[in-house]
Amino acid sequence: MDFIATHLLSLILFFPALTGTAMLFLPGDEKTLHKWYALVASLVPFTLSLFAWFNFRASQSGYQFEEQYIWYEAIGSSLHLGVDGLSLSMVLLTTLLTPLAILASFSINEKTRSYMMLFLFLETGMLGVFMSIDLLIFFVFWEVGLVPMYFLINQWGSANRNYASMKFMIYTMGGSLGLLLAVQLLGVLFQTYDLQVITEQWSAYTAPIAGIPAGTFKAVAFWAFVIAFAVKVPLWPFHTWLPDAHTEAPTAGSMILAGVLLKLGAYGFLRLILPLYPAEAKYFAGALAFLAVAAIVFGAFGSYAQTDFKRLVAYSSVNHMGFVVLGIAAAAFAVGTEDARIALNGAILQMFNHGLSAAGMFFLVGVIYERTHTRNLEDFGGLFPLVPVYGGILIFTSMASLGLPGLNGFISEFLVVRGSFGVGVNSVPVMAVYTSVALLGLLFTGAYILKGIKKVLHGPMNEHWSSASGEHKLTEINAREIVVMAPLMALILWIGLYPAWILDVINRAVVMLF
Amino acid sequence: MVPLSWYLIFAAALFSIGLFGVLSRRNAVAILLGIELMLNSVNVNLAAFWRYGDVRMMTGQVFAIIVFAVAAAEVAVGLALVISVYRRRNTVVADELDLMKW
Amino acid sequence: MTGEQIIFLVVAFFTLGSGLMVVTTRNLVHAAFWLVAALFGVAVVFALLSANFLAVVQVVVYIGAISILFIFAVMLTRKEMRDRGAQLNRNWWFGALLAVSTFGGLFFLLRGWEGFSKTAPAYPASFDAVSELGNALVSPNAYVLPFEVASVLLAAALVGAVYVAFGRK
Amino acid sequence: MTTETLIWLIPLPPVLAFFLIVLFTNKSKALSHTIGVGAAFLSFVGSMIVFFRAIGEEHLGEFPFEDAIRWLPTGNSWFEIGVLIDPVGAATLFFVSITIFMIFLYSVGYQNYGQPVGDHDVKGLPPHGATIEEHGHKRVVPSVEPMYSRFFAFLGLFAFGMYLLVVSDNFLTLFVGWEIMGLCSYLLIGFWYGKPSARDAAVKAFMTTRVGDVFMLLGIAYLYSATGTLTFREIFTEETLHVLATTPAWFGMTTSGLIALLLFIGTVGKSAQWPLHVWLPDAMEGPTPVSAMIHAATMVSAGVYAVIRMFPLLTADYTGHGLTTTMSIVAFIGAFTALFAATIAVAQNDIKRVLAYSTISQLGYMIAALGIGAYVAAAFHLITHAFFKALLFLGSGSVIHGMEHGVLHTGNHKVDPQDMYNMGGLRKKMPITFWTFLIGGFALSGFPLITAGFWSKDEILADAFGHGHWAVFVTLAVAAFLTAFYTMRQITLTFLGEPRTEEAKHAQETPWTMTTPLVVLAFFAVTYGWVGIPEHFPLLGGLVPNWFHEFVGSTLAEHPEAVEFNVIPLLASLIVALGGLFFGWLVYRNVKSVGDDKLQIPLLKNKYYFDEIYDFLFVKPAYWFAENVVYKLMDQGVIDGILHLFGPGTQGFGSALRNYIDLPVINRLIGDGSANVTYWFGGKLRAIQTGRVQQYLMLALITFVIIGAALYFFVFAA
Repeated sequence: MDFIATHLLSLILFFPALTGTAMLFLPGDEKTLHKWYALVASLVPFTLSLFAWFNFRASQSGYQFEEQYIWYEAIGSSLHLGVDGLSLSMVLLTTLLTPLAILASFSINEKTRSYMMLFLFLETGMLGVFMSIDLLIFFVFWEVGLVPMYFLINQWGSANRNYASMKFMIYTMGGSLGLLLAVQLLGVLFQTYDLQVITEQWSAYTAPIAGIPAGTFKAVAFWAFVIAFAVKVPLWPFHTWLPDAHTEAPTAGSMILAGVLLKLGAYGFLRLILPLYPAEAKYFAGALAFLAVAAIVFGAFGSYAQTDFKRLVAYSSVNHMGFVVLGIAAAAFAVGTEDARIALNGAILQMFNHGLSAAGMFFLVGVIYERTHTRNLEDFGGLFPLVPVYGGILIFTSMASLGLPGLNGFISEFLVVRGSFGVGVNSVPVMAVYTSVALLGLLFTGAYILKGIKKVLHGPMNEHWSSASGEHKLTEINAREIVVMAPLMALILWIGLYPAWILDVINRAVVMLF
Repeated sequence: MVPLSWYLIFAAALFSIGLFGVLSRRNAVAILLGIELMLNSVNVNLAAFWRYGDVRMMTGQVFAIIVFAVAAAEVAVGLALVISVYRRRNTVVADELDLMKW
Repeated sequence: MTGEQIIFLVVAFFTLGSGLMVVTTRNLVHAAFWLVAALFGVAVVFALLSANFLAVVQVVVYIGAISILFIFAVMLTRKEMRDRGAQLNRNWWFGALLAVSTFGGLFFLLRGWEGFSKTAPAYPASFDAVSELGNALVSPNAYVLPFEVASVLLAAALVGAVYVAFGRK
Repeated sequence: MTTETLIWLIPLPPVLAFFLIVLFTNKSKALSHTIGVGAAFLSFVGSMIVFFRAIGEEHLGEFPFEDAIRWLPTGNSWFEIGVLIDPVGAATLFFVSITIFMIFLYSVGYQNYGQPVGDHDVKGLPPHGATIEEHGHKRVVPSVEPMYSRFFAFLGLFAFGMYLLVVSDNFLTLFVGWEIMGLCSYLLIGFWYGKPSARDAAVKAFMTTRVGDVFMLLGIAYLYSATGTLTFREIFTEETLHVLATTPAWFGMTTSGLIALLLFIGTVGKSAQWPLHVWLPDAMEGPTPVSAMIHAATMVSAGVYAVIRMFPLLTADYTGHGLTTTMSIVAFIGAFTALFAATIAVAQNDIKRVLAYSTISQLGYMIAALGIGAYVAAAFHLITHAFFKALLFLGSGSVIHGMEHGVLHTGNHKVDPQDMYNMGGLRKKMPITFWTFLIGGFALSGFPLITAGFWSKDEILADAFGHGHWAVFVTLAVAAFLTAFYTMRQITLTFLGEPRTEEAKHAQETPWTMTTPLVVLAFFAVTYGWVGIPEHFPLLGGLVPNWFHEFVGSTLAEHPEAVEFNVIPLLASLIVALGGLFFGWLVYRNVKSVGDDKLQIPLLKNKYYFDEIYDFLFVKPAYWFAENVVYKLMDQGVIDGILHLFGPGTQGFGSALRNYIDLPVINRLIGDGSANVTYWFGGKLRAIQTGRVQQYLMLALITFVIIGAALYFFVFAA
């Protein structure tokens, strides 16, 4: 027990990878065994992170459950793990979504073992980003996460998967080139990669570097960071990889992509950009806010234009993640004010919420795709009487995504809007304009969500799916799929009704950090 | 009394004679004979240095003993090799044993 | 010139002459016998140096064992050589030059050393070199390890020689 | 149980009912409607207890029932939510709980509980009737709604939203209830989702109201940013309002004015005011008239209720002389909508659509009243209107239900049971419905003295006149005339004269579950007006105290003055009401078919072509923009185009590198070249590899000698 308590984070972090490796020793053709093994293996980190959640002392500042191991001493990098309220909520989200995604992929019967292994590796990669407080380790895990996802899309994706996986991989890697350079620069400059040390020194750094004034240098490095994270978030106009990747990925892959991978980018903004570049972030916050608003509005429009159900949901991620960045940009404008804190609370909660609702939406798209083998909205229609339970769940999740009050999306979107508008009213008027325009996006959020429901569930029934011969007869969502959705829906409702349980942790972290 | 230099010059001469044998004889057995001469000259040196240094330090003699052992081993192996080669190739001329050439 | 010096010079010239014969004589059997002579000379030199044990070992091991081995080897391989053809290779002159220059070089170097012509210290009266040598060879504080290694080497050489010379069926 | 606890509990039973029905009992119709009606009854009882405790309090205005809990952490403070019942809340709670309970009860009958399952009924479409065999001959009777349980679930959720809105003490939870009702209206309008028209109407309703909601959310965010709180009682303090009223914002308005305007846009959407009125008539696609009544009589009232709630904000910078920008806008929109909708109602033939436009028009009345600062009058009309409009909608539902009997009897499904030209003479077939409908209609028209509508409408007109808002007064008076006119037209066409179709002849009175609510509501439609009779009204004034004005008026910190009695608005009300009713009867008593109707003007019939204009101006361009500009041009064209350039670009660069650098320079010159040089050199050098041991040794010795000599002469010697 003591061992668990003192090595909690590394256990959570490496357990999936180790068990994933151990899968190699399982018999190769026992598909059922692989599935259950992976499920159980992914439930262990979840249990442990629940343990962490309940033992986390929100009122205490700084990182908790810290662990530090020697890794690359020569350049001052160590395997330094730790969580605060911000990262812990993301860790919880990741460890929650992974078992659900694995459960969602029980219908995969092709190369099951590799599939499950990749999923477990993916979990380690994602968790590593959230837990590391060492820049180099951060970057390593950042890139590690790409590889399993690339193969998941490339091997188990749908028709256009080669294009999509390649685009995903190259785009994200290309985006993080600048990040790598900037991280190296910081490492060389301070002889350490420890985030806490660098944060302290870099934000106050003024001496010229290689003959270039520190201001210019920092601005360039700032954009290098921003572009890496903006690609991942994704911010307009770096978003076009997302619809392709999400659409082509297998269902569980999309769940994780939308649920967690996008959060890595936003997390980077919060963990690195705001603390490292407070001055630059403030200076360029207008530009960031502009891009965020563009993401919100164009994401909504893009989604509205789709005829592919999954692509519609994919574009909605652009829309929703725009709110995260809008909140961050607003906070960058006025760090330390109440408005900024509210905006950040909203942004972080929005990350969590989008993780729940987007994962749910992708899963629901997957459920119907598995049965009909089409995602074209025009092929559906009037399916509600055939699948009432599925329909109810779809409407529920869609409404969460739409931001209906009483469900989680509303809370976070309201906080972001409130925070950024507050910044607009109290300090930087232009934010008020941006916020107002962002609300146009909120309007169209409604439009595309309703379009999805309308085309799938409502309207005259497409007889193809109810044919008496039973060949194409649409079957109701099964128990396993309901089990996948149930925790998501419960959390959606719970956060919507009483968000304080999670927002309190986030809020305290925000107050202490910014 | 015989000065040390005489022994040393004697040993050097014997060594050079052995060296000439090693370098110039065609017969492999003869080459080994040359090597024996060189080893003996070394032993002479060792013994001389023992005698002309601190007699109580037995290092020189011990080394000489070890050189004996090495010489014996070398001869045993060397001659065995010569005989083995001779059986296969019917020659013991060193010049003709050029299998290891590039 | 003392008697000792005379004995040394005689023995030395005899040894060197025998050595020259070893490397130049055409007949290998003769060469082996000349080697015996040279080794015997060296044994005398050991005696002159008060290294009695070495002298005895020289006679027993070298002359008694190694030389006999050589003679056997020569006889086993002699058929082919038949003492015909050149016993020296084409570069023998270069070898001679090198040998001479090695001797010259050594002489030159040694001459510059201050201890070159020192004389032997008095031999301690009650010093038993043989028992000291024996002690040194088996004492853990001295050379037991090299000694044992040498014995291992000998054993290995024995096995190796048997293996190599046996030939494959 | 303390009153505060009770208030917390009021919204809960319906939402529990919703979850119970959805999760567990949706297979059992009886269980579902028992839970639903039971929950509504519990809330009703709770509301009544709260209401009577509230009117028993002496100083409820200053010391309302309130309670709050921490909900959201925001930086170093908490955002609290809570409940509040002040006089206006109590009054609203009163009518809301009654109407909601009536709706639940009425739905049991309207959705044909107890009838057999239909022959060809499917989920998502209205029931088509069932054939039963009785005494040897077949007969078609109404069939039960296939999604009966679901209907009660939605109703429960809807009731939750409405109660939440009424009891909340802050704008955020008010907005939560507001949006939940929005969702329910979407679900209920699209209840028969199998019909494309219902489906589209649902989306239209949601989207149109969302336009308003988005602005309202912005207003809430603004308010929260400006004051740091959303709780009514904290905002409506003198200091806060003063700060808001004196802080300039954008567009030359004060902060309070701008916030109020933003919040008001939400109301425009929710209460279907021009220009966001288009969704309400289409909302009649829902299971008539219950859901229609929900939107028309209850939910849309929420919009007005929100304006009443934020009234102090709206009038924060109002000095009593000349309306502020925001108030003028509010007054203009209200008055314009009142008249505009009334003109459309005149030309509608669908019994529900007439009522829908009438609702828009009446809401315009209230909005206009609030715009000119007539707080109490607006609240009064809100409540009376809720009663009589609910009555009318339920009555029209009863009529339609009766007509459906006739349609099933004749089997001619081409006959629209909602078209008034298919009716006529129903007073004999459906007496209860007729009399209650008549009361409701007269109340709507403002039939003098007896009906509640007269008193509330008169008060608005008196206020407009008394404060000198002539334009508003005239507009509203004309609208009132039209109201009376189309109401009488409706009554005449529906109930009077002789049946115009075979179906009308076979119409039947509806069961007690439907008629009881009619009677109850009719009672209130008459009597509720009497609590607000102005003190100085000739003859009747002072007989009963103007309780409503005292009670509701005490909500405001500054008690509003009752307007001076003036005979001109009274005369105006009398004239327009009676005149409208008379002309309506006169014109339509002899009209036999739609062809005889002189007022079927295309412009009015097509609602001034607003749907077409919006479709042309907003909906189509939005979709076109989304699909062609954002998706195809921007994302797939420009951005992906640039991205795709990277592929060939990189490849081109790569092959250039290969063809011009790698192949000639690196491969041939450096790679092959060094190999060649090494090869040549090795070829030359291999000569010394003779394989002769002695030569090797010689070379080694020579090297050794040379190095030794060099070392000796140059290193050691030196």
